[in-house]
Amino acid sequence: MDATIFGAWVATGLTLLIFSFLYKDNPLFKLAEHLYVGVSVGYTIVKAYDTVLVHLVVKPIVEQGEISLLIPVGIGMLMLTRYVPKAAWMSRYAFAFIVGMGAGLAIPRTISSFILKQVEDTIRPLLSLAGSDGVTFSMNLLNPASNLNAIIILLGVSSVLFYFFFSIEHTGAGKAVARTGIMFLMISFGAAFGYTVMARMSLLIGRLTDLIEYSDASYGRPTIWLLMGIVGALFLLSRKGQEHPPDSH
Amino acid sequence: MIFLRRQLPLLITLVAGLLFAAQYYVPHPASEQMLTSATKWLQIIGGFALVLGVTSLFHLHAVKIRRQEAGWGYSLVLYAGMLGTIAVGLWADGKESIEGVMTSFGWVYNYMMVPLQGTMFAILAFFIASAAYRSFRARSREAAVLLVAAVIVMMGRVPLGEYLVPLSGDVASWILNVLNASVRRAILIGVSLGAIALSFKIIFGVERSYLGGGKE
Amino acid sequence: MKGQGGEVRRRVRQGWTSPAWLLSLMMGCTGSLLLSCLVFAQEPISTPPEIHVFDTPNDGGGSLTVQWAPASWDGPDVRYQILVGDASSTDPSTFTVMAEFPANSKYLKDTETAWWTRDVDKSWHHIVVRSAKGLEIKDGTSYAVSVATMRDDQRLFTPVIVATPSPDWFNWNQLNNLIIAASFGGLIFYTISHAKRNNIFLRRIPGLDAVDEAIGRATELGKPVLYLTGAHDLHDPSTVAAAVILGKVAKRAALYETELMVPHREPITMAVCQEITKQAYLEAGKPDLFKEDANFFITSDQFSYAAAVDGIMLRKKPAANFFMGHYFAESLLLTETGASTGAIQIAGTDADHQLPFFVTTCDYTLIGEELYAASAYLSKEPVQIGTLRGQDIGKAVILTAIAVGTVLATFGAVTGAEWPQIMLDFLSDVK
Amino acid sequence: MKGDTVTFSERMLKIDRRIIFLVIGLCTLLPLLYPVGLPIKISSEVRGVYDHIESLPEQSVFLLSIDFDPASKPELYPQAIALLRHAFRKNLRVITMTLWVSGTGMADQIVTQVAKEMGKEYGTDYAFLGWSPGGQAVIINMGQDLYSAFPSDYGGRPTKELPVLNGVRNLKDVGYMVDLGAGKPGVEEWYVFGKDKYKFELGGGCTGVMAPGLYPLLRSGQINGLIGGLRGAAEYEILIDHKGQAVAGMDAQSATHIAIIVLVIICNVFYLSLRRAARAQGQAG
Repeated sequence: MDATIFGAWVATGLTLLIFSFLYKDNPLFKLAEHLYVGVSVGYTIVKAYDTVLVHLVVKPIVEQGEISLLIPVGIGMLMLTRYVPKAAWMSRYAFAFIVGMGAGLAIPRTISSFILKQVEDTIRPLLSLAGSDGVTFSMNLLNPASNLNAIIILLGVSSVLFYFFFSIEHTGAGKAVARTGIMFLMISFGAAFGYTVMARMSLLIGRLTDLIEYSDASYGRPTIWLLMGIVGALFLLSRKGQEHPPDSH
Repeated sequence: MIFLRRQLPLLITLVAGLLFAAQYYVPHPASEQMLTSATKWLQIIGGFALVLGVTSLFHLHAVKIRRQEAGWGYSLVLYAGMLGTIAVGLWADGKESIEGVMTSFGWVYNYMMVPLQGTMFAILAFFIASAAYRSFRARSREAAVLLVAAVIVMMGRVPLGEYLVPLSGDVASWILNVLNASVRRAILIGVSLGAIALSFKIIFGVERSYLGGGKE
Repeated sequence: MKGQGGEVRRRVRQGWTSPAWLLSLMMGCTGSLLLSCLVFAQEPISTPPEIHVFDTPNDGGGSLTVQWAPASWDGPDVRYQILVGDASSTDPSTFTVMAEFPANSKYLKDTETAWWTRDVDKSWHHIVVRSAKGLEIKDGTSYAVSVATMRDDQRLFTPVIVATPSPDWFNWNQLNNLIIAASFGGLIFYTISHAKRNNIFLRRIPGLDAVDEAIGRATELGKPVLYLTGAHDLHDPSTVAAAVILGKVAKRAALYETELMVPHREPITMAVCQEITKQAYLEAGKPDLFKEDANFFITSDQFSYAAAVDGIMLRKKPAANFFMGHYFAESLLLTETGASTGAIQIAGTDADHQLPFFVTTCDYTLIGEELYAASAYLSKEPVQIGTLRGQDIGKAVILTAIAVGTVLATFGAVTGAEWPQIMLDFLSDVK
Repeated sequence: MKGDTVTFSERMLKIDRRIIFLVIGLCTLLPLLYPVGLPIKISSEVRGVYDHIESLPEQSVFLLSIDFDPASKPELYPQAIALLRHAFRKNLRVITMTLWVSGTGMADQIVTQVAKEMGKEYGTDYAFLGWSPGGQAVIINMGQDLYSAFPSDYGGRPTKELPVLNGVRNLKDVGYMVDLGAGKPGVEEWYVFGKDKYKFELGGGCTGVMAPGLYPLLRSGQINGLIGGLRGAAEYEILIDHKGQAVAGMDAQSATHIAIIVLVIICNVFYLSLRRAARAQGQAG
């Protein structure tokens, strides 16, 4: 059999096995789930071996004589001492280095990218000087840079920042600000909600597009045959399950 | 021994942290050269860390198989999938395709890993739908605001929604670009402050849970 | 100096005859033909009266900066050339042309600089010369630099100035970044040490009251309480917070003598939570009610875990469900089933992508940092409290900066004054 | 009468969820089988990326980082295809790579497929650098020295010998960079560890889940455009006038969204009627 056609059958079968979770958690789903974890771990190991060991370490050392690359290899090896209980403490050196370096790299860059830049963009003139017209106030909601939207953004940023204040009681005026903050938060969560729904639906559309493609006669209609097979298997499994009810837990 | 096991790692963190935080402000070629080499190292160490991360599963499932715990058959499937993929991968030189022709490793990737991983998350579409029907309720004023905003964005981001309610597209875009952006900005600033505080605590050894691994 | 000027003029004529110059002039002018209005054409041009040539500050070396004051004839029909040559030579016309541009471009104001690194007005011309084809600018070598003003057939050179590029050890443009980093870092350690010595006020987190209510209701109904600690292990602050809050929930459950169930995804977290639960029962004075199997391990697989917990919810119908810690896509599977059984559900997570689902399916949700705050409030751990306090001060400073900045920016926009910008520079990211 | 509504609402809310699953399955399947082709409006976020690529002169260096794995394939795969078609059509020098190990095979397949379709030659018109571990470390290292981060490309050829990389020393020499990110490392990391220091122009593409979180960066100009999810991909396909998977999926997307909206509304109608009934009962008792 052609590798593509065989592939179509395997891909369809695995897709349907995962979808069987919709009926309920069942051994077929568990089988596919474990296979998935195994294959992706195997894949990662192969890639790490090929990219790191072959292309980033061995080749440069052998071909260019970059002996200094043995240092990170040594640090990496220290990391693997986690598997040897007696030497596990040596892995701390490796973690100390990468965590320390990561923290150091992050501090100034986070300040520049997410604090200075974001504060800079929030500070906008609330009125603008438009040529000879003198002072104006632009109300266009659809232009995110308009004065009205600048005020709304300012309001949103400050009230939400205030909501996450923990050393002040939310009473009096603070209560009003915190309530504004929570409303802004909810609208943003709503937007996130809408977008997440969109994303999940897109994933389903993607999978179904593949299944539709594989229901074609040129592949031997794996979608249809395998769907029938899996429904049958689930039916048998549920019959078997009824004979031996699972104990609780 | 205590120095080697406890204090030296903290010292390494301190030095590495301060050095690479300071590097940002120093444009001198010497400092840039240090950054180049160190990030190259980090890349290689990252490879080892990746292997360390995925292999924690080895142990867990090996124990299950050895003790023949409930569901050890699945662990066997996991092992088979992993070893099979590694064998095929090494056979194919770790390449999914060579000169545009798919290898057997590419086959495992395209016809096993891609559908499995893709479908894992596609099933969520169904659960969102059922939750939408059964439990996305306006329990409070806050939840009501959330749901209204969600409905507007869902309408405004698809052609049919814009066709049915032409205004929804613009309103959704305003929600995203102005209201949502302002909230996300505040959250980003708050989270960044938290991240910077955590980084400082790590560098100066106040926070050391990352060390873990073995008793003192 | 004077002699040099004469030399310059002669060279200009020579330059004019060179076809290469003709070509470049034509290319430059065609684009702006329409713009070359007569206003400037009448005014005679001369060389810039004052030019500054120096090693580019705050950089890694290999470049020189040239600055000069704007002139009244700066317009699209006049062009400037930057010429660089060997330090020993004095004749600019033999230099390599490193840049050529219309006279109404390349101002200091086009570049992002802070006032504390500027010596001249923002309206000055400003250009950084780096290695180009024909001439490599090397650190430690001196170079002679001249600026030529050109219009039609005229090409006037400024006197030659010699400068030496070199790398620098500090980027002064990032001074504000360094000050912010150092003061915020100092602040965090100050607040932590302050919290060790003093009591710091933390506001009551409303969600914690809801916890008592929910357990009370479970007791009334005689049903169990379900508590989940999330997907991460104890290295994650959200899991630590979940474990701390478990202590409170367990204590309350012990007092009310309500059954507690804590299914786990991670063996080490389970062991730690077992200890916490035991301790809570001890503190409540009910150690005999503590059950070892209140904390139990299910599986580490995301969806299988969710399915198993759903099964527990459907069978045992707990009256209160708690979801604390970090969650991924399984959150929806869990909370939906919990909602359908009619349980009171309380969530607390820093997983922002799951928050919308928790808010709509749970009765109460601790949002993001509220989870950490609730845990700090309960544990009274000085490091946690101090960090929260430090972050609060940081937020207060940022809020103040935004408020003051907005007032200044508005004032600046309305009056056209320049000084507000000087203040705002400190809040900008300039490099 | 009131009692009837209560039981009806309660019963309706408790129907087997597998019925809902079926409804959603059909809402997705039917439009895919029988497409309608509703018009798609272009948002300014997506136009930002498109316009920037349009404005680039030929032979500019375009870097595309394909940072997602098969889990996000339906959303980001069409984006990658559309962007590459656009870049190849503009005769840009295309460099591609990935920071996500499990995305390597897919990235390779995408690049090879589009290049073949547009008749481009490996090495002179485009290159695929493959995957490298370390996430942010790779970004910084590329900013310092691209050849240190990727000494060889996906096929094992030394990157220094690829003509497409002529004159490119590091990220500073990149004309435009677009990151298609499904998480971490993604667009945020490319800004913080890349653009912040190396000053290349950056655009973003991401999954729907990530998109709302990137708006602050879009507003502040830290990224100059944002392609969000399948909808963003569909807009891009319209812009380059080459309809593909994303446009084809838009009808199904419409149908499922409307279905979800209807479900949410029904849920709340029942919920509110239940609550009102409970309150009335409470007052009576």
